[in-house]
Amino acid sequence: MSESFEPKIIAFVCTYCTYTGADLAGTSRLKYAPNVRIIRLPCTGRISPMFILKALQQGADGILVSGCHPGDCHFTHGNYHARRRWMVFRTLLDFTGIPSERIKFSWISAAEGHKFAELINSVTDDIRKLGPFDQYKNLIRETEAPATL
Amino acid sequence: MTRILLSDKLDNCVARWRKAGLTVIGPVKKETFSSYATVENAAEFDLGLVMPDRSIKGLFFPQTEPMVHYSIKKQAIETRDFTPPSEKRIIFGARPCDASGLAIDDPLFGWDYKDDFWFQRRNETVIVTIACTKADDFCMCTSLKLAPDSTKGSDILLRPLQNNRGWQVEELTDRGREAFKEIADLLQDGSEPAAAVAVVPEKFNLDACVAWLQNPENFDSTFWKEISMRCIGCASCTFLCPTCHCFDFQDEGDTFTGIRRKNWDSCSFALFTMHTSGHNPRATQSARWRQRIMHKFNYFPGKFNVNSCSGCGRCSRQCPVDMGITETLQAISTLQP
Amino acid sequence: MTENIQTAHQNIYKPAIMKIVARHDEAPGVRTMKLEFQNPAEHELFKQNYRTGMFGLYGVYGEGESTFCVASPETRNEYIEFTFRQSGRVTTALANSDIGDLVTFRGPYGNRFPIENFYGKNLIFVSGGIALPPTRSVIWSCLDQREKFGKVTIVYGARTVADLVYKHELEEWERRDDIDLVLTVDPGGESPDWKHRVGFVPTVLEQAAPAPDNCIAVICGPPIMIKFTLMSLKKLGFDESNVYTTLENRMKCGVGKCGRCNVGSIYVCKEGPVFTAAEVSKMPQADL
Amino acid sequence: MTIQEKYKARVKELLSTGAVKMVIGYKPGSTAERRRPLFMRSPEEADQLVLDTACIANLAGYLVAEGLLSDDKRVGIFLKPDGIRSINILAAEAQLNIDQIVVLGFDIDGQEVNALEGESAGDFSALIESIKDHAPEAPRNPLIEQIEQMNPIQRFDFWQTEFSRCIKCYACRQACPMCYCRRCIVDSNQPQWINTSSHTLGNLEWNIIRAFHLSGRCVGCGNCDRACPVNIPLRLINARMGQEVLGAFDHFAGMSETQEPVLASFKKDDSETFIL
Repeated sequence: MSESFEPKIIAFVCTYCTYTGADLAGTSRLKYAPNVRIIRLPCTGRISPMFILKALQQGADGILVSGCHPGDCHFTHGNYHARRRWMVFRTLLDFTGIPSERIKFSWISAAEGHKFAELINSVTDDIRKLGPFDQYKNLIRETEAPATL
Repeated sequence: MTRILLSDKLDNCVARWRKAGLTVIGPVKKETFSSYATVENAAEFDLGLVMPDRSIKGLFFPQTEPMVHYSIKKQAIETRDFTPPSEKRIIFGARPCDASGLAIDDPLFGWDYKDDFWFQRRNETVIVTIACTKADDFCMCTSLKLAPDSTKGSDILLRPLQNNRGWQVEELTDRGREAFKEIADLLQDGSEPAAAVAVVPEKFNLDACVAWLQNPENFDSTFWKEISMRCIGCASCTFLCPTCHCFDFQDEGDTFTGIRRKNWDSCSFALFTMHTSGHNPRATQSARWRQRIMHKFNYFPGKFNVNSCSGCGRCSRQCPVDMGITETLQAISTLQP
Repeated sequence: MTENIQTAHQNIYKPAIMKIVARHDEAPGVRTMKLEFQNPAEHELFKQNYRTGMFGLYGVYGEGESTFCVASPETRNEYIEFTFRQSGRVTTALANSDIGDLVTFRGPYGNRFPIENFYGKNLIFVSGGIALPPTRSVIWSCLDQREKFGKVTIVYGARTVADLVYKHELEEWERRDDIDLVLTVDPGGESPDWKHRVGFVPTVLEQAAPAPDNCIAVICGPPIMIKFTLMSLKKLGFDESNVYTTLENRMKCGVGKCGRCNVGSIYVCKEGPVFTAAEVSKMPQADL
Repeated sequence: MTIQEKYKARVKELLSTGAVKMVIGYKPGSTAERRRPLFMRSPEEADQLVLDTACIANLAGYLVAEGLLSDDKRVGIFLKPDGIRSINILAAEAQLNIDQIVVLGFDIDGQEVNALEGESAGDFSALIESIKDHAPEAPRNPLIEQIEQMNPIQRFDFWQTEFSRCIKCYACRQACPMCYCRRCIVDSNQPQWINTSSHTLGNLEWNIIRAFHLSGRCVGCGNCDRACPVNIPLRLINARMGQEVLGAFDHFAGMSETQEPVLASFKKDDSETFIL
């Protein structure tokens, strides 16, 4: 089972750095795992925790959030705000039992095509090792049954 | 001479019912919270509660329930019905107020269009009610012209024996008789007297309240604003109420596949009646509280000839700001009609 | 009052699937759609039950349902037409649906206009803005059997010329000589080539001064327009019991169970949406 | 003179001189241990006032009720230190004008009720400062420790059991002075971010989002916890998030009316050990 398991990973990335970095990885013909679906946003500051919950709700096994390095934000400080938010949200998820290993955060600049490809590979490997997020998927499955109690 | 069910036979009864394919449900307390829940043996029951925190309503009208599964194909929409699951159930140890709550809502779910989600469960569930021998400050069934031993909505009524060893069995419906045939040999004849039912003082004069509510002039009374000023607009009263039946439809899923669900909704939410245009017929919390009281004691009886309240008192017991039907009706009964 | 109607389904909340066969932009954000049943049995039920004035719940799976009147008359029950303004989640999804797409319909629900009681009488229709659709189904019900009625007057107004809906039908009615059509737009809403009146509906209605004797009025519009139109009609000598209107409230179930559409003790979905002005004036006004 | 009598006299004075248009306080409830919010608009109504150890509800939420402060008149309100922090946050988030609030401060210390010095929110800054200083060594809820000892699977199960009871009555939201949004995120449906249904998934999403929105804003008054009709220990999550922002950003909610909201500000050297 775990051999054949291919995780579904959603990546929320900022368009100025990480997305361009992904582009660079592509144009440099770098090979990386195909498990990641990338969703491009104007800035990491736009990445609401709601997105992460929605991805989990739709059955994601892992989530990657990535944007410009501190100081490089196209909007000067969107990523600083995002950093605080992630810090808090990560603790919250951890406290409610959603393993923080499934939610990864990174800084990738437009020049870091290699880092992007490596990161995608390592994140995919990590999540693959963790296996499918069964606990959450059971909750999704349960929504088909009327509430009991 | 009456038929008697002894407490020490209860576990056998549960086993017998389960063997006959019935799901056995009863009051269960887990840590700080009690509700009607499925049990495997009689030891799980907590029959000493005044009443479970949650009413019985959710067993017939769940807080959220899938109705239709849809999947949108290129030129067709495929749907799959969630017909109410067929499941024979017996609820042991229901409270008379909870059981009457179900009977109160029957005509509502049945008028003109029959809601099978409700009725299938109603038809397949046997309700064994135990008369109350204790009550708390919030119980008010007597004020609603019901009683701690009313039979409304029950299939079997059990009256606790004075010596606390068991219950007198009063069979009320065929459905009840059918379920008790399974355990006929576990019952015995006896003449032990039944314990006195709980004393629930009458808290307000219902007729006076109804007369006041029916007077159209009182609709615009300042009373409503005064009484509901501290209402915070949550739905704990309506959701715990055994008779509140308002609901909402919600579609959950993505563009191609998902489920249309029926969810509890509450008249105390501001968005409940809000039009898309922004106009809200019940724009203030006082209008919403008025709607709740009027609906229960004026509109509903006008349609179905029965008050939409069974006097369980959960609304007052659980209110975060200590409001509730009791306080409002007590205040109304002092007013001139 | 309809008693014990059971739809073809066991699940009374399961809608019929409809195909969009035509759509027409009426005004900015306002669109009319023409729907056809996909299941003949459901269509048969609709034909048996639908009477002018009833409403339905139109929806898109995945988004939800919304309540609108059926804008097509009972005399044309091969299809369903309805008109809506794009404003919320469901109407946006409806607006994004194209010809050939499948949507849902649940209904018809509610009561009807007692059109046979209007036979032999003069009729005046008053409506404003996007409230023409409910009136329009009555208008066509009557025009399709024109000989049974006396004089027919239609007073219709909108904020601006662009906001008038059913423009092609307005032209058709204008050409007919058996209808008096009075069109108006609010002051400031007229275009340079506007040939009709300028002024608010109640004022224009008073100027048109229909005779109250042997006359039935059907009015529909935003609450403020209804209020002033009723005052004008009273001034003109109309009896409240000869004035009909349809109420719209937020609804979810349409069948008297979900508990949100009531005005006082009146469930709009079951006892309405068609009421006489006399009935409306007995309702608690604060709840409207 | 007991504190209750002292404050009753003060309320009467405030109302009879017209210094305030209303005072929000407590009156007896339906049982001996319950207290109800009381809205006093005339000196006579102040006769019902009670102030004792059962007055634990945070009344600050009533201040942002629609229209109450829109006429620029002043309103008096009985607040414990957590309530004072609440109005500081409300002011910092531009929900009310703090000059319109007359604070009748009190604190409950075991079986005793003590009056707090001062009547405007700013008078209590030293007090709040000292509460902040003592926050790190304040006893933590043992259940928080217990939850943190669990592995993620156990933690997930723990919260699922709790959240499965949720019926989405939104009593937590309505009772919370910080939940003043006219349209809550769960009521926004274009798009519908989180499920509105109260299946366990929807309940989990709702409780996570609410806890996130309260991170760095919750003052731990316990209104949500007490309001919950199904006894979900909401206080635990909020307290944990409070510890987090205090530890990570040295942020203690409700210090003053000018305090920057923690998630709307940043420092360039904020910790980022978790970022790859």
